[in-house]
Amino acid sequence: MAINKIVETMEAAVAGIGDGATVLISGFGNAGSPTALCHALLDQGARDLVVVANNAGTGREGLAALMDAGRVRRIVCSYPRSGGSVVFEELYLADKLELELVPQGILSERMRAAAAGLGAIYSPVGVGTQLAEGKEEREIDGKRYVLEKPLKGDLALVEANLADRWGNLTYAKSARNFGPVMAMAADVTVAQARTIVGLGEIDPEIVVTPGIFVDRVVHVPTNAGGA
Amino acid sequence: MAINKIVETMEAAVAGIGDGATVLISGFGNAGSPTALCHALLDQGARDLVVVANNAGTGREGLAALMDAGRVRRIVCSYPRSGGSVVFEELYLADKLELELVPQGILSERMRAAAAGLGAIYSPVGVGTQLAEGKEEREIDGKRYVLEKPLKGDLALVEANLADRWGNLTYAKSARNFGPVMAMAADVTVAQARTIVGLGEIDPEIVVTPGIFVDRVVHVPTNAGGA
Amino acid sequence: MAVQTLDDITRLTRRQVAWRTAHDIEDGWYVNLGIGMPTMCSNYLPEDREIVLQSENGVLGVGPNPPEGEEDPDLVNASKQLITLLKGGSYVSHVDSFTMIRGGHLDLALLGAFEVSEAGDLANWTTNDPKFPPGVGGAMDLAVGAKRIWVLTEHCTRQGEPKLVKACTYPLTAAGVVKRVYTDLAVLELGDDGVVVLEMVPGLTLETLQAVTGPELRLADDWRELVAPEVG
Amino acid sequence: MAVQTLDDITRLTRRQVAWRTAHDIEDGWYVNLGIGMPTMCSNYLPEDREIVLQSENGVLGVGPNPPEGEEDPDLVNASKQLITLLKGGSYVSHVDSFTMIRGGHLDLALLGAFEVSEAGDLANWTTNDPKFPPGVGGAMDLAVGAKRIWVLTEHCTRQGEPKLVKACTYPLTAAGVVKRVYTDLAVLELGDDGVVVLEMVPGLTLETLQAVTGPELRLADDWRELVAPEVG
Repeated sequence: MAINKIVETMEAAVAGIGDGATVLISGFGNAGSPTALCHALLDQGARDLVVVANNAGTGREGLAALMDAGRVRRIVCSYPRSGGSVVFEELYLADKLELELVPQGILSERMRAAAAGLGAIYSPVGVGTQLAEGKEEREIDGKRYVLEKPLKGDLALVEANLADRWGNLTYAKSARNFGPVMAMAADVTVAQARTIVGLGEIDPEIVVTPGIFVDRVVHVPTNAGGA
Repeated sequence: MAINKIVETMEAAVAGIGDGATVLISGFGNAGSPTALCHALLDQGARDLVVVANNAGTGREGLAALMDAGRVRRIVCSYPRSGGSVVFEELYLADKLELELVPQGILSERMRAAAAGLGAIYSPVGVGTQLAEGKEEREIDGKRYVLEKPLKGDLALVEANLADRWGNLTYAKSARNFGPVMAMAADVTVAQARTIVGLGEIDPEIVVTPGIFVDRVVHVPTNAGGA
Repeated sequence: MAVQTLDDITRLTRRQVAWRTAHDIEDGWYVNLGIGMPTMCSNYLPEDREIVLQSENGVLGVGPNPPEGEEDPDLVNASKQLITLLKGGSYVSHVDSFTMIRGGHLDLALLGAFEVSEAGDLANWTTNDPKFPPGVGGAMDLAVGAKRIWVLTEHCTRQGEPKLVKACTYPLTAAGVVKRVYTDLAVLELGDDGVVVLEMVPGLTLETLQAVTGPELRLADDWRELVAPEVG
Repeated sequence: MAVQTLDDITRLTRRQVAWRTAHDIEDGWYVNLGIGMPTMCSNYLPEDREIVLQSENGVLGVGPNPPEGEEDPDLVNASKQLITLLKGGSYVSHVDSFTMIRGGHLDLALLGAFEVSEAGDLANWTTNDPKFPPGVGGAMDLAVGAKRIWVLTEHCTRQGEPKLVKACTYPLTAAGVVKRVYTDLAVLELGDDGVVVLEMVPGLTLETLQAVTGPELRLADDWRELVAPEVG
């Protein structure tokens, strides 16, 4: 037998995701957004999702399409409103979507804490602000910190450049962003990869996400910045 | 003016290190050990050092030479005793060296916490054991954790493969080990690099330690596993 | 003689504020540029200095805008603008990017503001207006993580109210972090001595500036005229 | 009939214990091998399975020992032995390596032991002997982080005392983590049903095994003979 994480269909890529799942979705704006996987998740039908992503989608594609179809109950993000975040704004103002706003670095740091098996971390970010309300505060060596809990996904959807059958991944330029940490922080990680290569064709020095963190890979040839 | 972190002498590489400094020294066994920098630090003369390293040196070279010369007051490591750790054993049994034993993954995780500006982390490692004695314990979501403090260096000495004048680094195979985290976790990071290349010659996708984390680079052509 | 009003004064354009700020960024610094005026600073960095721009989405060594036809949708800054990468630049994961930021590895972060208080408190993420869903982005991480925080802002709101205030009324981003403020009227330093005016645009008097500024101002002994060239 | 003693029994060699253990590692698993007998398992992995070995110093996809003349001092495992890398393998930083370990990403860690208790407590890092400075390495991280912990050990100490005990006397590495123990006499499972013997070497009786084992043993209904080939 051989390890083969490559699946042939978009359906297989997102099979088995249940209602209420927490889904980590990579990308910063359009760069690194796993648009095709978002549409596969839309077709798959899971509802009542909690989505963790830096932004809340643009236009009516990808994450925005999932939200537009009413599949997302809550979004955990740092910067929901940006050029073209029309679906988010409609739903938010109509009170049809919960928003948990997290400082951007703490968003990835909380996912990293989950990936690394930590119980919690003391963060210097947001101390004394509205975003730290209700969070435990503590002084350590003369500086104040707030307690932040790990943020773990049932599913992570990431957009990669190269991939092989072991699930090793590289990323394209700034499309790397949340891919590595989300791949580490979910029970099931699915990558849409622009190019599938043979095992050993990715230089072991340049693998960014080792295959141990990846469960399924599906080939999605073009991404062009998420469009 | 141009950023140029490359220094021409071993003396310049370790200039300004004071007595009592905490020094992070990369390497796992001999792989990735910055032997030449350890000797430079010996020549430089700083005393009363606290050294953070995975192992406590082998033979009488590198870190072992520093210890042998009585420059190290305390060593923070996970696995001091291994084949050839003669200097450590002599000093430890003669009560001339303090030992702080840290579980290996927590050694790097504590340095990462310092690098990332965290106040502390809750770790699942060592709970209820002798190594957690005196540490705050806490239950989070039904699981027990101990509070671990950041571990920051005044100086980090790392062994790199390629380097450029901005301080960008790559490593050689498993000699990578503690290099990336130590480079991030010290006030002053010095790399001995096997090859110095022109700016732009390291593919931006394969830089492991970006230059922002590196202060000085010195060319040490051969390493051959630290020997 | 009539009392001076701001109508008598030529303010700096947004580009000129960016130009002025850029000239205080020192050789060799690692700098993060926030959305808006801060990002415009990248066009005006003095050519005799090597300054490394960090973009929190995971780019170190941000270069100028790409020539037409050479845009790469995979290469964007935190404002989602298309950029290039300098020689010596690198791509990093988001976690590593914020390790740079929170761990004190950046020499400077330039941010925008709704309000800055005399104690250096910064409010720049929400006005609590229910019609505008809030967004914080990396502002809180940058505000507590970078070695220096400088703010670029218009001196007054559109309604003519001071943005430099005694105490912030909007929700804080971070307390006591802002060290310098660059506006279309002045350059001001915030410190133990209170708010010190380092530079003012030509013709402006301290009294007129004081009238549109919350905290009490003190003119630096070596204050200078704030003169910026026409910049495109 | 005389009472059986262990002198009547042919024990497994250390290599045979490694061989036996290796055959329980499933296709596709990610596995960390501790120093000693665990590391020897890499020589006996069934060829029809693809198993990915992790070495905590920062290697994923450890291959066989290098041919003479092709050793690379930069390529070592956590035991500091010279290794090779399989196709598909990768090098990672120490932090990322322990993210794999502590974050529950490994299917299995194989460890040695001074003592294992019936509750699955593991003691394998120090005997508190002042003449031997302690070393913990990655044992505590692995013990709490991997999905499964199996121990490989001689069944008895050199003095003939049980290493599988009711309660550990040496300082713990972690509590309640060991699920299976492979010894030179038996394969044992630790669980809610107590200690269950899955396999025993030919000729060994439960009574004889019980005599060198601390906790009470129960023989599995489907227990088998533990037979290993000569392995080099």
